Amino acid sequence: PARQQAFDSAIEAGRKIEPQDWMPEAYRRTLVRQISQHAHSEVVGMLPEGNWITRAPSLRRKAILLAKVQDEGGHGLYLYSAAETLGVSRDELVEALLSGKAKYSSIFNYPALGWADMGCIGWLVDGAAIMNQIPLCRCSYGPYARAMIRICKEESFHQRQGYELMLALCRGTAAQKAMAQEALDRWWWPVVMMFGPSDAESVHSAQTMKWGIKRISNDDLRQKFIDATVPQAELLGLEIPDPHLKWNAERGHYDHGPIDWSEFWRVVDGDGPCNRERLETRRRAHANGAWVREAALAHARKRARRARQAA
Amino acid sequence: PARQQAFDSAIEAGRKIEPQDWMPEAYRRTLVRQISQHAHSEVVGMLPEGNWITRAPSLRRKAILLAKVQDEGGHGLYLYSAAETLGVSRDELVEALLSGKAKYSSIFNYPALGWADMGCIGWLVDGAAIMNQIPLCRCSYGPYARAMIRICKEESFHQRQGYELMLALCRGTAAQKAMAQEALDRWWWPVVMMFGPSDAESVHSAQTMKWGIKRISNDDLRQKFIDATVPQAELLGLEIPDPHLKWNAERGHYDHGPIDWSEFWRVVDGDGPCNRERLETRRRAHANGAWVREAALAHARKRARRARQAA
Amino acid sequence: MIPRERHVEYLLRLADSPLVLSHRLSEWCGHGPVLEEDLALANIALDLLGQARLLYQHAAALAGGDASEDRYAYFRGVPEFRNFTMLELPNSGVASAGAADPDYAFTIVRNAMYSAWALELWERLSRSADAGLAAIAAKSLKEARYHLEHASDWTIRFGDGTDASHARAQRALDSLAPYANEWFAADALDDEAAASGLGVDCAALRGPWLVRMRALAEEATLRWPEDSAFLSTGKRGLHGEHLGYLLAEMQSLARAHPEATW
Amino acid sequence: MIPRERHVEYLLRLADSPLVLSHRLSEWCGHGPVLEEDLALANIALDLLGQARLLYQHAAALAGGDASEDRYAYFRGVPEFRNFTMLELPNSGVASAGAADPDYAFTIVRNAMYSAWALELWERLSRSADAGLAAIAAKSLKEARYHLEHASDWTIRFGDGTDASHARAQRALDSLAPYANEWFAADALDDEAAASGLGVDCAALRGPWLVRMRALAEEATLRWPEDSAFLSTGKRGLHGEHLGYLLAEMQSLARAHPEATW
Repeated sequence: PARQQAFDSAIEAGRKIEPQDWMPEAYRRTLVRQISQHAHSEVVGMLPEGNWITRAPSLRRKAILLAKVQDEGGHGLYLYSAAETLGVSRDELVEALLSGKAKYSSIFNYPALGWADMGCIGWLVDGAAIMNQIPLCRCSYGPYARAMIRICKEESFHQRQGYELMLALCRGTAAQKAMAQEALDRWWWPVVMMFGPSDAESVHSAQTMKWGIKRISNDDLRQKFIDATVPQAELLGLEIPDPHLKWNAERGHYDHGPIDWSEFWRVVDGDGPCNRERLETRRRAHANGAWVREAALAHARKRARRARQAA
Repeated sequence: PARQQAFDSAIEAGRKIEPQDWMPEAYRRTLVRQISQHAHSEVVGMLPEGNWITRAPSLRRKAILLAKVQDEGGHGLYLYSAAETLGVSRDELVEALLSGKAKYSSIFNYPALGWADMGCIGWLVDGAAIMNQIPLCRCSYGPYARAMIRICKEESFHQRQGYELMLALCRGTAAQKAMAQEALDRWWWPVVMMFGPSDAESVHSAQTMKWGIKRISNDDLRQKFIDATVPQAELLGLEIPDPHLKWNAERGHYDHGPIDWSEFWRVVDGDGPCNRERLETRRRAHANGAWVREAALAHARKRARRARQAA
Repeated sequence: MIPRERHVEYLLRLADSPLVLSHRLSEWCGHGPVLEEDLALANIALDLLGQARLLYQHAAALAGGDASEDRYAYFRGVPEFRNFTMLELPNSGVASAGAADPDYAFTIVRNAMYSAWALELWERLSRSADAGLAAIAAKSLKEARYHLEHASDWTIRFGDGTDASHARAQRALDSLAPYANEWFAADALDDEAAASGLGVDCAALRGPWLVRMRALAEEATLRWPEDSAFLSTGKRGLHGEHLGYLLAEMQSLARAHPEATW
Repeated sequence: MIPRERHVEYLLRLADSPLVLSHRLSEWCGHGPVLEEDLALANIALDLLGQARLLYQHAAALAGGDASEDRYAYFRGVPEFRNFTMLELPNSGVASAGAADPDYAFTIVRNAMYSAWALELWERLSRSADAGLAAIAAKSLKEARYHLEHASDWTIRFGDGTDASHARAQRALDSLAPYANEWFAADALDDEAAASGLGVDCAALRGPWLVRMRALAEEATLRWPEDSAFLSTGKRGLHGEHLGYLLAEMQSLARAHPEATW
């Protein structure tokens, strides 16, 4: 029909789709899934870092970390708002997270075990996230694209802070340097897996590419990330835990070793190191906060009633 | 009547009153008050020390402290049992504690702020308790006297352990010695007040002396405690925080400075440093444990029913 | 003029309270009742941390030697900390140490009490004879206004919300109020700081603070608690049992690597 | 023969688990549901602490140098600890760090699982080629029997008690079971220790453990959880986020005075 044609030509022409525009149901569903998954990732992602605020080793680092975790919560808020423009409520989205129906980025199912993890999360996790997200700034859905522009700016700030933290450790005492290497050893492969399964295996890729939601393939993004990161690790004097990693002059890219996809699927399927803990933490916070949300509602109703009576 | 005469002559002759014997209601009430107050003190007294189990600075000290706190719980149990022989249930006794109706020793309303507090509690608090309790081993009520014999044995063991802990600190580093002095500075006066108001002011003393429940006056016990403790402090090389403290050759006792009874009454009346915290902790533990106690009851009922049905 | 050593001690007394409260607020991060509140508390925690840092830096400049914000925060023990006892209480409320669910009513009412006090404090300190302190106070004053607004809004929602939230808010108010006595009980250092023009007459803050708090309680339909004879002593370094745990956690990493720069 | 260094590491693996569980149990002290249980948990904590001490002392004698029980307990960091991940979980259950009310069902079911495992372990280790270890195992075996009895009695009371207690016990069982996988997944050190006659074939413990646990679950009218692919790695030094907090608290005082004797 005409509506479908208008949509298709907007996509073709690179024009943004806005909330009031007609859109195919599958497009809408795909966006809700992806945006809410991203929002949930920001919220769950507050936990591993939040875990270190009270133990940050200097007040300056504590302030940086607090501000960063706060930014992540802020990203969660923009993204929930963007999802809401597609006709789902925050309650529904949160419910989907807590019931385990909705996913969030698997990377946050790994524990933050030391201070250097704060560096690795900024440098690598946020770095990988930016690689994934920069193309989304040109995504066909307007509210999502605009949210991503703002988020990417803040993420690249976090990425630089993370790298700077790693640099301070690597220039510090031997124990600090060892901390940095130990954290890199734990985070490297999970981060490399953040780009998702190989293009050949990826379920959603083809259609989302066509719709202008996704713009670059998983493997291409992964390669781009590795190419950018290897020299940074060298600058730090850290060793990336991949014995197969080496420059391929012919391809103009780094070759890397085989990825343990069984580990990837194990974590995605719920058996990663912290899946249970993260979900239970969100459930508990939500349950403990129920009386707070009810009080706010009850008070708002009382005020509204009083305002009506006064009128 | 004849029963009163039998009771009076038993007291006179120093024979024990046993649960099945007739006794005046006021005697019974006084014993319930005193025994349960003592039981509650043991239970609340687990908190300041329990507070340091997870931070004990050596595994040996951790084991000693755990065992000691366990002993205190055990004393609580004997004493609740002794009180129960007087016809009150544990539930009633616990209820009286949680509602604030029953008292416990004010000394446990002071916080345990450092490791040396574990030494001071053993050396001074348990030391003072023993002074109070040894005469109770000859108390006219049989079950109470027998419980006190057992408790006094364990308390004097704790007292020696506490002193030994202080000794280790005083022979240790300068920081350890300073810890010991700092703790003594905080605990001295509260411990001196543990013997209760001066004889002139003490409400219950005369009658309980007559009944053979109390046998030595508050001031006499306090003097005995101070006389015993001053040389121990000297041996440790610690200074007792009382500028008026000095040997009186004429009396054959140490004179001490004036006691701040306003502080004593403030703490007794509920405004000591930790009164609110201690009581709230007991209330919370009791509330959090409600489902456990209900489950045990429900299961016992189910088993009894099944046993009846099988019969 | 107040001697330098006591000048520094007065500044530490001002600094330790926001640091410790900031720590408690940051514990909510990721555990709040609704995402917006996670952000609000992180924001307030960040403001308080900022205040503490400025005060420590000012104190360190005055003290000289190897004094620094991090030495103050990470290498002093319990008896050296000078925060008010109320602020070290865990988010779960008034009880002996032991893990327990955090209580948002306790956090909110504590924030309301503290920020109303801080408002009065910073307003007066913005006229301190110590120009550095006066500048910090002027900045902190603006923050305290926002903190009080946030906490007041929620106190009213709780008090005038559901029966359950009203009960929680009243309970928080009753259990916290005695801990505020310390704020208004001047000791020798307070007197000396006030007399020298460095500090404030802390007893004088009580009147305006009470006016604010009673008005808030009334709007929230809460009963203002009766006065009590309780007097905590954290500002003199005599703390409750909670601060030891807080510092053990806060200082664990820094103390494991005393030579490190972060 | 196993090289001394790995002999010591195997002993530390055996020692760290009871130490960490002892710590968690001792946190109940003064906070238990009924006084008798405060005593019982303190008793079990004391037994486990005793086991850990004997194992550390044995390891220290073997390692020589400045090794000692206290150096092992107080001066190793998170990556050096070798306890099973399950045992470091807080008493409130499976969630990211953050204070929460302790859950007696979680504690009891964890004790049941661990002591049933320990029973199988100590029985076999009482025939270890390391005579010192065999003696410790024989002593620990008796304790594990009592611990299992205590935990089993309560598991049955909870499962076959009220609806609420049944739900709590089932929830505890479901959330804990995946963490037991680690106990039966041999790694190179386990294999080496078993082959040398020092240790046990840890996979072989699973059968008899499962028989015990399923029988207990049945008597408690609980559903035994399905197998999961979850595999924790604490025994290799890769822990969860809780151990850091636990050690920060446990080691705070000892580390503040590294030169002291207590």
